[in-house]
Amino acid sequence: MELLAQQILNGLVTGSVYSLVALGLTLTYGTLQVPNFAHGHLYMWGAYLSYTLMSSAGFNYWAAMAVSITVLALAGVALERLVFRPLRNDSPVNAMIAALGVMLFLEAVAQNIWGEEFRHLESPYGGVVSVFGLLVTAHRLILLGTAAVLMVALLLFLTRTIAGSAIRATAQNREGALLVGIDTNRVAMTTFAISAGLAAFAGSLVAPISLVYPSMGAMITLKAFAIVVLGGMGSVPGALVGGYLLALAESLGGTYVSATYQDLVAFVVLALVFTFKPSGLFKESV
Amino acid sequence: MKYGAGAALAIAVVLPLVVPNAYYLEILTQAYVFAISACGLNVILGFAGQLSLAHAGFFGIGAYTVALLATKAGVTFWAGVPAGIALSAVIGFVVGSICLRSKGHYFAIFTMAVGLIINLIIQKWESLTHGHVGVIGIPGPGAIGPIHFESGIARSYLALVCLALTLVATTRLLRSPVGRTMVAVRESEPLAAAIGLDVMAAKRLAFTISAALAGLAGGLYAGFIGFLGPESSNIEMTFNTLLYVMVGGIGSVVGPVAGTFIVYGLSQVLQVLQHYQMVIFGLALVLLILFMPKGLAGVFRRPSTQPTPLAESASLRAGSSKKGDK
Amino acid sequence: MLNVRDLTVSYGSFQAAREINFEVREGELVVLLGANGAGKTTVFRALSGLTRAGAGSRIEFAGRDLSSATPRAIVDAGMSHCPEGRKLFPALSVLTNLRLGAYRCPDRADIDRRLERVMALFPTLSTRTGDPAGALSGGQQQMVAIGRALMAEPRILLLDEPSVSLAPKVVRQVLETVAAINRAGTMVLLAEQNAYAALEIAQRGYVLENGRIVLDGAAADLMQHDEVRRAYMGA
Amino acid sequence: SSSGGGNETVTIGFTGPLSGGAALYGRNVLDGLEMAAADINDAGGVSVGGRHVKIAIVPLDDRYFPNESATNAKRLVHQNSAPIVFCPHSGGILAIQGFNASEPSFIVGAYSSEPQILESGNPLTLMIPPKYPIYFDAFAQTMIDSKGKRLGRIPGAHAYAKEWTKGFSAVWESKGGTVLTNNEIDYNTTTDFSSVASKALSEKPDVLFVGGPSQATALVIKAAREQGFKGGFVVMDQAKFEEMNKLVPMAMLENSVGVMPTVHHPDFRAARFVEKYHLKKGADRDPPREVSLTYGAMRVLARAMELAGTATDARAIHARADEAARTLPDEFKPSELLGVDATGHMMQTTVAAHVVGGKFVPLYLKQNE
Amino acid sequence: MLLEALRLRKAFGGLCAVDEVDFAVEAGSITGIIGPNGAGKTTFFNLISRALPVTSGRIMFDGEDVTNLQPHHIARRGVARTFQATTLFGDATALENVLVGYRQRTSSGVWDALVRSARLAREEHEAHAVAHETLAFVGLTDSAERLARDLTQEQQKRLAMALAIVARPRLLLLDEPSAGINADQTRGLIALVEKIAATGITVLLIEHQMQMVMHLCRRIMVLDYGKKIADGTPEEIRNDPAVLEAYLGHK
Ligand SMILES: Nc1ncnc2c1ncn2[C@@H]1O[C@H](COP(=O)(O)OP(=O)(O)OP(=O)(O)O)[C@@H](O)[C@H]1O
Ligand SMILES: Nc1ncnc2c1ncn2[C@@H]1O[C@H](COP(=O)(O)OP(=O)(O)OP(=O)(O)O)[C@@H](O)[C@H]1O
Ligand SMILES: [Mg+2]
Ligand SMILES: [Mg+2]
Repeated sequence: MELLAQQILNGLVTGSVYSLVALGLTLTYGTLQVPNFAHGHLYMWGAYLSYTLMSSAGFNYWAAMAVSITVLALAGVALERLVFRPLRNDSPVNAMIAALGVMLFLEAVAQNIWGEEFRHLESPYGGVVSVFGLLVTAHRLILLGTAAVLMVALLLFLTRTIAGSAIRATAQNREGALLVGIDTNRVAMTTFAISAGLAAFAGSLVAPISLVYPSMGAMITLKAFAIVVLGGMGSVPGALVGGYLLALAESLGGTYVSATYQDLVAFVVLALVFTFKPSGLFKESV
Repeated sequence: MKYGAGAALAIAVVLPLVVPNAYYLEILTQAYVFAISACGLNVILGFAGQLSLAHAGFFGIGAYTVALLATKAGVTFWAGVPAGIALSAVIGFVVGSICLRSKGHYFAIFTMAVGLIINLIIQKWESLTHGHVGVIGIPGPGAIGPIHFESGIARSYLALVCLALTLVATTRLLRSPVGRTMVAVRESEPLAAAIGLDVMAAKRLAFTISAALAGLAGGLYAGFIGFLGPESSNIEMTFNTLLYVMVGGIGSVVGPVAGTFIVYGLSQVLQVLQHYQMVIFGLALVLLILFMPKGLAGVFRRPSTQPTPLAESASLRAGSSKKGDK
Repeated sequence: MLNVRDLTVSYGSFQAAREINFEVREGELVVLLGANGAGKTTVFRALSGLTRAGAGSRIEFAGRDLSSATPRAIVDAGMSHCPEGRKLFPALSVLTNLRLGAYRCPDRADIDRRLERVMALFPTLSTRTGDPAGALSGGQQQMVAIGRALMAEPRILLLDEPSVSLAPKVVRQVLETVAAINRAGTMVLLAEQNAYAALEIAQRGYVLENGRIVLDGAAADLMQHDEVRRAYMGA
Repeated sequence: SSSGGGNETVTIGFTGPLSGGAALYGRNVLDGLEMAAADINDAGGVSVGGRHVKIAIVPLDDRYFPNESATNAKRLVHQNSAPIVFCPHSGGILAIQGFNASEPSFIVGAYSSEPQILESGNPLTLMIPPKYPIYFDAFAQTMIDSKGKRLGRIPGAHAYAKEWTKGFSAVWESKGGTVLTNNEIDYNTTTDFSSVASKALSEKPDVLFVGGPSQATALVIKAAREQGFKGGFVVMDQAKFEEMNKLVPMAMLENSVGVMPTVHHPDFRAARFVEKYHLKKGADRDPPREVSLTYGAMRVLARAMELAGTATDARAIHARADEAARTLPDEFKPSELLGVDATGHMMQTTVAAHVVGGKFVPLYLKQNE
Repeated sequence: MLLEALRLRKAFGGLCAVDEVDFAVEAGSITGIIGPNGAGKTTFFNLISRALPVTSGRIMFDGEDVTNLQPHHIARRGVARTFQATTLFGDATALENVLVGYRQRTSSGVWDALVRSARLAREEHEAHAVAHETLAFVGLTDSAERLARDLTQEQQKRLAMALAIVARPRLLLLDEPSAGINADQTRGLIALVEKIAATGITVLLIEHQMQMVMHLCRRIMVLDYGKKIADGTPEEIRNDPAVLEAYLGHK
């Protein structure tokens, strides 16, 4: 029983990270249909920046995170402007190749800057707290809370405001969007900025409970793709719920089935779902 | 075009004789092998318009078939390769039948999952595949009558012959009614169905052929390298093959071959840069795709007088999978 | 008000519009006639900034030079365009499509008022507001496209074959509404296959052929013009 | 092998992971080689037949993929005429062994403690680290004596960890210990180790067996401690205390057994080596074990070249490796070297460590062949 | 009767797009379907051409139940269609479009392609002949080598019809062939439809252009909210009060 509770808690923590990463990917891949395989590498960069600012420049955790999010948001803008915008009218496969190039580039640059060594960011909230008899570090609780708040805010922004609709309108018919006065270039850049900022946020949150290294984003990218597609391309609630469910499935599956196959859970679930429902569980968002 | 093909063939025939040493020969041979796999991916992606990310999985199936048959059952390379092709094709047929019911991005990510699962099965099924340790001591092709295949040159020619056959086959396919059907499906599924084309059958056929070619490439690879690990079927391998196809030019028959030589060659050349290798390689990819969005083949193709319309590029937009018309 | 001088548009080496001159004066409804491929859509696209006009072209609206303005600036200047091919957002709801028509309008209450007006014009849409636009019938989608253009409450409305795919009864309604909007002060530039119906509500018209304006005049005169009657009215 | 200007150079190849998750490990192995090469060159190079030959290390990245190791090795041998190619992973080594004895032949400098490498009977292999079974007995005995008999297991999912786990578990049981569930996980891709730690701890183990890259292993230990685990850890030889200590305090490592950090190695040669390393890389960086071992191996092979009187003939060099290891002056050794056995294994005294009261207590291991 | 729809129904969620429609089409006729926007006309076509599954009811073609056939199967039995928004293979030439339209009549497969069999050669020859003939029939001989997307609207409509009739269907479904075409060119299109009908192909036509419907059709069905509200000769339809109310509007 205690084990179950502990695993659910662990699942929620990992789930917060998955959801944040998947949410960012939903914006670029689900909505703008840019298969950004470099997404997890933005997450890696976010983690490294926070780490560097804290360990070498003496920033406090939140300040470091804020700077890191800002820098990555700008990087997202640059990425859209320089790489993905020129490819807008080509097949999405082209954008995918470009994303792979960006991914290799980001990883190699990170390795040149920070070396091969695994880094670890010390959270200021290192203490262990007991919640209903379960031992957790304070940082994990903070992670759970901040992630949830941010996600709800973003969900409301995207689904309840006209600015949110403008993003989806741009993706569905760019000329139509131009005709109603939407600055589609700005929308695309904003979308990438939010997406990359979210990745940086997730990376900075996860750094204290995990390791920071150049290839830390590879696996999570693949999982995020699975989550985005399972949740219904472009559906924000789908990505959020999907992230948590996947992490719970992993931690429970890892406990009660076998930890060896944990990484496979996402893909087996996806394969099963699509075998029986070829167009996915959910319709695309409206 | 005719002259171009002739010149390319002449170069390909002479190349193994003039390269300075065994290392170059090895690279050349591997490039031929990877090019076969790229041609396979081109059939499903370029002809039929379906982005399969399970491609390396089939490469791995072909490779492991040859490797395991040889090391565990003493089956020769010559019997193992056809077996590998057959197994890849059969599994490709089954997987295709299931995955192809999904469309666009869903299909791409579905096959990505399938590819990862195949790779993980190879990794984890240790009693059969030796997991991470891999299969060592895979015998290469044995002599056929007076022709021996021990030397790098002989193997290189063997790979070249296989590649040439692949090219002839895919060219004939593309220019036949069967290929036209695939292209029609790529352009518009509802229209293709309305004019009496069996959309599913066409896609499944393309998928099966692409799996078979990946299996052929994998089988050759296992026999030539003599060692096989699970990374032969991982997603990076799929991505690499995709790079070959896209840089070369999607849909054109020889594009993938040129792409393989450029990208694989580039990655070998850049090795000397050590730390900066991937920095440059990543940048090069982005620039290649930015400045040659249609690949090399696009550069040489006579430009259309009309710009491409902004219309949705049909097959990869999951959203356009709605039935019926409007 | 809208003053177009020497408008030239090329697609690659092909000139789809060649040194076109025309104007729409305050309060006017002007028709653009032309066979398929004459260049009507090209003119509309150039006006709303979707296609770049060639060098030397000049588009002036309400005293402002819009020759190289962005589509957004053009919308802000008071032009709204119902395009050929509808260009809806298929996965967004009908309601969101319409609301986005008033994207540049900050006033919520005003948007609701405009919505009501559009719904009154196309009652069929009011039962479908929550459905994705892509699930509507062809004609219903055309209604959404017209509605979306109306949502901007522009100073000039550009309508590129608004009646395509609409049932006869609705065609009449749409044209009547356009006439009414025009009477209320909005300028209209209209391209329409049904030349007769269009000329009936217009004050003036221009005839396009192979990217050039070959004829212009008062609507009543054009209606009597033999060539026009033969080529565009099927008479 | 020779370049202009009278300055003769021999290329020594390296193929290993220099990017990706195992890059640090590859870099460390390479560091030892480069450091040795620099020292040798500073002293004038290798003297063969009266000539002085400098050593140039050419590293190529194989991203831990055996097929790329093989291609790289071919490149190093055919392009650069390298008589020796080092490789730090068993897959790559096995792949390279497939052709290293054919012409031109070259020595495989195998940095891997996987016994299979020697079992293949390759005539030109030099295996550098001790085979891992050497640790089993001492580790098991120490922990059973000090902490108890229930062994929980959270090993990595890679082949090396699997073999280790299997062998160690058998020894543990043979000493009357109980082996609990094997919670194998991928140390390279797991983001959060809490859940696997929770699971292992739910069985109330006295001792936890952990093992993967140092940093990930440290996080497993951290997760277990944070969930209240008070027992000891058996740390597989892949992870290093000195690296783990950068992530977790010594207090968390209390009661662990693992490889002795080079800085705390009781041997006087090791102390001297550490000093030298500090001079080169700065006092804040301690040499990882890979550096000291590959440094020694490069020294041995350079000496073997001198003894054989050739810098290019791999067979001749390999034949003198044993003699070279025995006769290598102490100042060139990072620890005690006993020679190279008939299978090509470099023999050395091996010392492990038991963390007691924040100190590394040496555990002397029997060289049981 | 060539085609019969029996209590045919199609629901999208709560919306009944085609509601219990009974309808029959006589072989050799030109029949029209009209109705307000969203009445279910296109959906009716989608059901017959099997692009959408039916909710209930049956479809009989040439006396056989074809309700559950796949789209390509019904096409091969002789039901061809055009789409409301002109749909073509834009990046292919007009000739290539028509060639692929003929594919359903040929049977050479992968093997024939690989060995270049005699059958393949024969069929290719035949396909080219038929394709050129069809292009000539619709008046596009001169445009055979042009890309479909470079053609004018009207030429595209003609090409769409060529694509539909190249395989000699028995029933041709035309969805708003005149949309976006001006009056003058509409006359040419009317002539083409008559010419197609004269070759023995039964035509079923959706149109909002009243002159065209009234001119071509001997019989017209009117749909409204998915229901059949009238079915008769042009004269009867023109004067039917329900039709006037729902569709034509009071004059
Ligand atoms: N994107 C484009 N690329 C190339 N040529 C184009 C493009 N758009 C239009 N054209 C060509 O420009 C000419 C004018 O086209 P346009 O669409 O403006 O005509 P139109 O008068 O609107 O015709 P319709 O009545 O068919 O709508 C035509 O010959 C057309 O083929
Ligand atoms: N895929 C779909 N999902 C939901 N509703 C649909 C779908 N397709 C059509 N409909 C609805 O079914 C009804 C009938 O549509 P249909 O396209 O058949 O009309 P139509 O008679 O062809 O109209 P038009 O003359 O405007 O083309 C419409 O209300 C439409 O919104
Ligand atoms: Mg037009
Ligand atoms: Mg319709």
